[in-house]
Amino acid sequence: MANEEAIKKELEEKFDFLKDKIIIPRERRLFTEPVEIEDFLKAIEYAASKMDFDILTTITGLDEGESIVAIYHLARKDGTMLNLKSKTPKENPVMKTISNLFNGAVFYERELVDMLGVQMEGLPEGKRYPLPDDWPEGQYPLRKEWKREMLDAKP
Amino acid sequence: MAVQILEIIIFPGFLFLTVFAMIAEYLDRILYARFQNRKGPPWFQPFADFIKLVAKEDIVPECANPFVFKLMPILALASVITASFYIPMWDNKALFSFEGDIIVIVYLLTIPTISFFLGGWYSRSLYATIGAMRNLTQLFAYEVPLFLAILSPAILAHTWSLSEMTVFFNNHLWLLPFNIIGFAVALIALLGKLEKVPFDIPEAETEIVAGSFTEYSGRLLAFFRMAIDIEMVVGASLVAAVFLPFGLGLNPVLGFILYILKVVFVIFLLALLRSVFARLRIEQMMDFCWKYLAPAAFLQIVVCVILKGVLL
Amino acid sequence: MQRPGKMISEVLKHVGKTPATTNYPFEKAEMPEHFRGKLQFLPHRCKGCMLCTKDCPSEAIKIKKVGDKKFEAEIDLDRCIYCGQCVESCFIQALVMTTDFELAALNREDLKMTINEKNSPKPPAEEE
Amino acid sequence: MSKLTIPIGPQHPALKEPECFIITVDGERICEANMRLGYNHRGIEKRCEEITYIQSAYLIERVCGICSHSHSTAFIQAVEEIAGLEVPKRGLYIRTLFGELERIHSHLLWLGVAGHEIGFDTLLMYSWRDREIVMDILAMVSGNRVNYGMNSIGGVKRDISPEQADAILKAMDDLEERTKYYIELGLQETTLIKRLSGAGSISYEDATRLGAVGPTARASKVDQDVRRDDPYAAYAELEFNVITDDHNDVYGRTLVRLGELMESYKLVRQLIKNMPDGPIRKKGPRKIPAGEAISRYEAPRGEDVHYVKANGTDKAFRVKVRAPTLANLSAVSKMLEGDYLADVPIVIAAIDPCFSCTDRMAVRNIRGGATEMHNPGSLRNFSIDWYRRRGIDFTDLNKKLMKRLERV
Repeated sequence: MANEEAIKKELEEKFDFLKDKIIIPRERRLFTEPVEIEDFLKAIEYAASKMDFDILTTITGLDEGESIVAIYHLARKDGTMLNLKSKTPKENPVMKTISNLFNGAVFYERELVDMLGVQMEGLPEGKRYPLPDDWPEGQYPLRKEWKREMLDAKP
Repeated sequence: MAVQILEIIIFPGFLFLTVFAMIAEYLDRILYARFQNRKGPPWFQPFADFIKLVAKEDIVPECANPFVFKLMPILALASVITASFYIPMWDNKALFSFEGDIIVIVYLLTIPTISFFLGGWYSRSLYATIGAMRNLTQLFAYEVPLFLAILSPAILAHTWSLSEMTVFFNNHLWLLPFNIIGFAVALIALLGKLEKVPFDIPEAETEIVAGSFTEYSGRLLAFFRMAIDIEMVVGASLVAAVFLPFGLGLNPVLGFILYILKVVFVIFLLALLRSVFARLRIEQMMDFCWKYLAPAAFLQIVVCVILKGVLL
Repeated sequence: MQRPGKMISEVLKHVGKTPATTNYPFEKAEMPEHFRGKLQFLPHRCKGCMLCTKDCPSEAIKIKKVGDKKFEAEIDLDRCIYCGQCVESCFIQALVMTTDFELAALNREDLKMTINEKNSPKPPAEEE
Repeated sequence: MSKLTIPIGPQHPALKEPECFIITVDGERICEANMRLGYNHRGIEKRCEEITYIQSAYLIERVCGICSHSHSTAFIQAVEEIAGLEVPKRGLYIRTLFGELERIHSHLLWLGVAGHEIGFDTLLMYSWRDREIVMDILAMVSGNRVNYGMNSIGGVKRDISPEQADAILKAMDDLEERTKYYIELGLQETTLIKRLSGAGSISYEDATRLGAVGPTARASKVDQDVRRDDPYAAYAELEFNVITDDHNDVYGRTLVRLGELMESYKLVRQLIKNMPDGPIRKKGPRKIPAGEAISRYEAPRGEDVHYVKANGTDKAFRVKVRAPTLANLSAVSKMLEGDYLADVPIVIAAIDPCFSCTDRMAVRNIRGGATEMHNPGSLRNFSIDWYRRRGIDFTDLNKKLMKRLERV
């Protein structure tokens, strides 16, 4: 676990906002608590460029009630996974793209846009993914209040 | 006159060719299946396919040119059947023959490809257009080697009539082995003409659906398929007549059996070749035809010219 | 070393061999012993615990009480995904899977089975 | 000739599943490749929030037919991690064994599909025939050819008897011999090499930048394999090599997959030989305590990632599936640029795409369409009418057919 402790220490020293917010549930896994988007961007850039976390496995979007949380699962060649979380208020969810850091992130970010209604700033133009083109506006299926019946309701 | 019309329509003309073409298709398919360790279709499969297609509705795409679209399958069918009349099958003499009929046969056998091209081009579908382009590109690649390969025995026999050529080779059977390169070239070019693997580029189903035939359905498609089947038989007969002309003119029954065996042998070779190769890309096909096939055909001509000069 | 037609010998070898494919609807296929096919319900064993209904991922099985300690099962074969979870959940083996797999039907209604004591096979004598 | 825009999909013979690639070609060269994904929505992630863990395991297994064991293992590993369940050794070994058998059948399937895409149908028939050997093994042990249903929370459901183990070992010998032949074929057959080399080239830098995974990445010299880097199940105790190749193209991917087949045979033999005795499962709880876990699994197509968040009930709070194909798709547009149109099918096939995995996501569409519904009976009547209007009467024939059907 020394390796994971070292990562934790390095991140905590570098970023004040991550203090005591990093959990190590088991070998090769690190989870952080959700942080604000500006702080998060600094952390992910540092992790990607300085700490060799250069594989973005995926982005998971979560509806946590008050806020929308996105978990960025970063992986390193030695198998260690760093799961950085960012959060944004649910009323006005705005996030910034990280496709400049990870070119493969575009699909995962489009998923957040379609499924959770996040506004992704700086996302390159393109076809939507994964919902169909005639999907009713303002319906975001992965939000907790969304039910299947809402699809049938007349707008 | 009446006998000739009967010959054209029934035997050895249209009707015989149609039935034989279906049997040839079955043979081709069952051999292909056996090479792949499969059971293969039952004997009536080609007939069933044909009847099914004929019973189906013809659909002409809205933006296609209906006249050309409908004409092309018939043109293809007509030209291959016409070509068969000039090929001596089990006799020294073809149904019709004159000095220069080799050229006519080769050109008549080109018409199906042209009609595939026109049919595909005028159906105005994306896949069909690309298939049509490929049809034409491919035509330029295999036609020259095929023609050269058939030309060299003609040079050796000093005649432009296929019937006379077979007579000549029957009298000089020992000359046949010298045409072996030409035989190989003609066989490979025939694969290209019949659009079979590795040269099924114009109708590569995983790339462009069905190429020129994408928009064809029902009767029109049935005619196209029939044309390809007959083309296979006629092509095999041509190769048999030029490169394996032995045993003609001895006895009609023996000749007929020999003819069937020869065609089956050529079909066997075609099926074998198509089961061991992957489909080439169009530019690889061009490369292959011009870099290897055409020079090989030229070599055959050189061999023939030298033979003619030294031995005859 | 590259050479074209590498497969010729292999291909020619196969001409005489028996084909690997079979003429399926005419030659029946044999399923392995523990195949997960059509469900069979044994009403005389059922105690009505409803665990199968609860665990079924596709809501394909319903157990109804039809009398005193008597149960009948309604199985929807077109909903069933043949996962075997109900057999797993049933701790008294009132559900078993058979090797029957030819279940195609022209009508959806034909795929609904109701199994009770009347139409189920007689319980084997060695039971209980 | 001007530029043409060709849609490959949503329905196209080259694609076994609906997905749309929009290819712009200039003659035969590709200038641009775009894609539209999402035709395969079934709402699995949302559905998993509505059903119990036991039911979810089966739903997750059906994310994809080919790599069903991969998905269910990845999901169940995450759940077990949250619940803190210690799976018995034998259970882990059987789980791993199935993972490897699945890899074998998936790679043989891929070989056949690749053969078909380049018009080499004989290769398709042979490799699929040989694949039946491993399918029979899977059916014998698990009771089905796909969707094995082997995993359950806390272990596996079915044990392997000594006779079955012998049958597996024998099958491995047969398969190894066949695979050696395919490797020889891949190294020697000219048309195969001509078609595969140079197609879908992607450099090491691009592969890492775009996040390619699995054999696609490994054919570009990216040395990554979750089985070694982040060992799960029994992999930490097994010996195997990670196959990489530096061809960077489809040919390299073929060689990598064939090499992995050989490694898999080795692994299966080790697993059977070292399989410990003991129980195969531990009873798992129905309610999973709150927590979150991420589980990685090296599926045949690449790294499969499942994230599960539990909230203490018997239903998951959130399940996230990242199938390997989604990671590889970004690389596909890059690969296609500058290639020939003829290479599109094989380049797409070379990542071994599984679009149903990719599009598993969130919504079950329950809106009924306004189209006419036909059942087989009314469809038959419709066709009889259609022909009668054209002067062909099939009524008698149809009656005969119906009689025959009834008799059956």
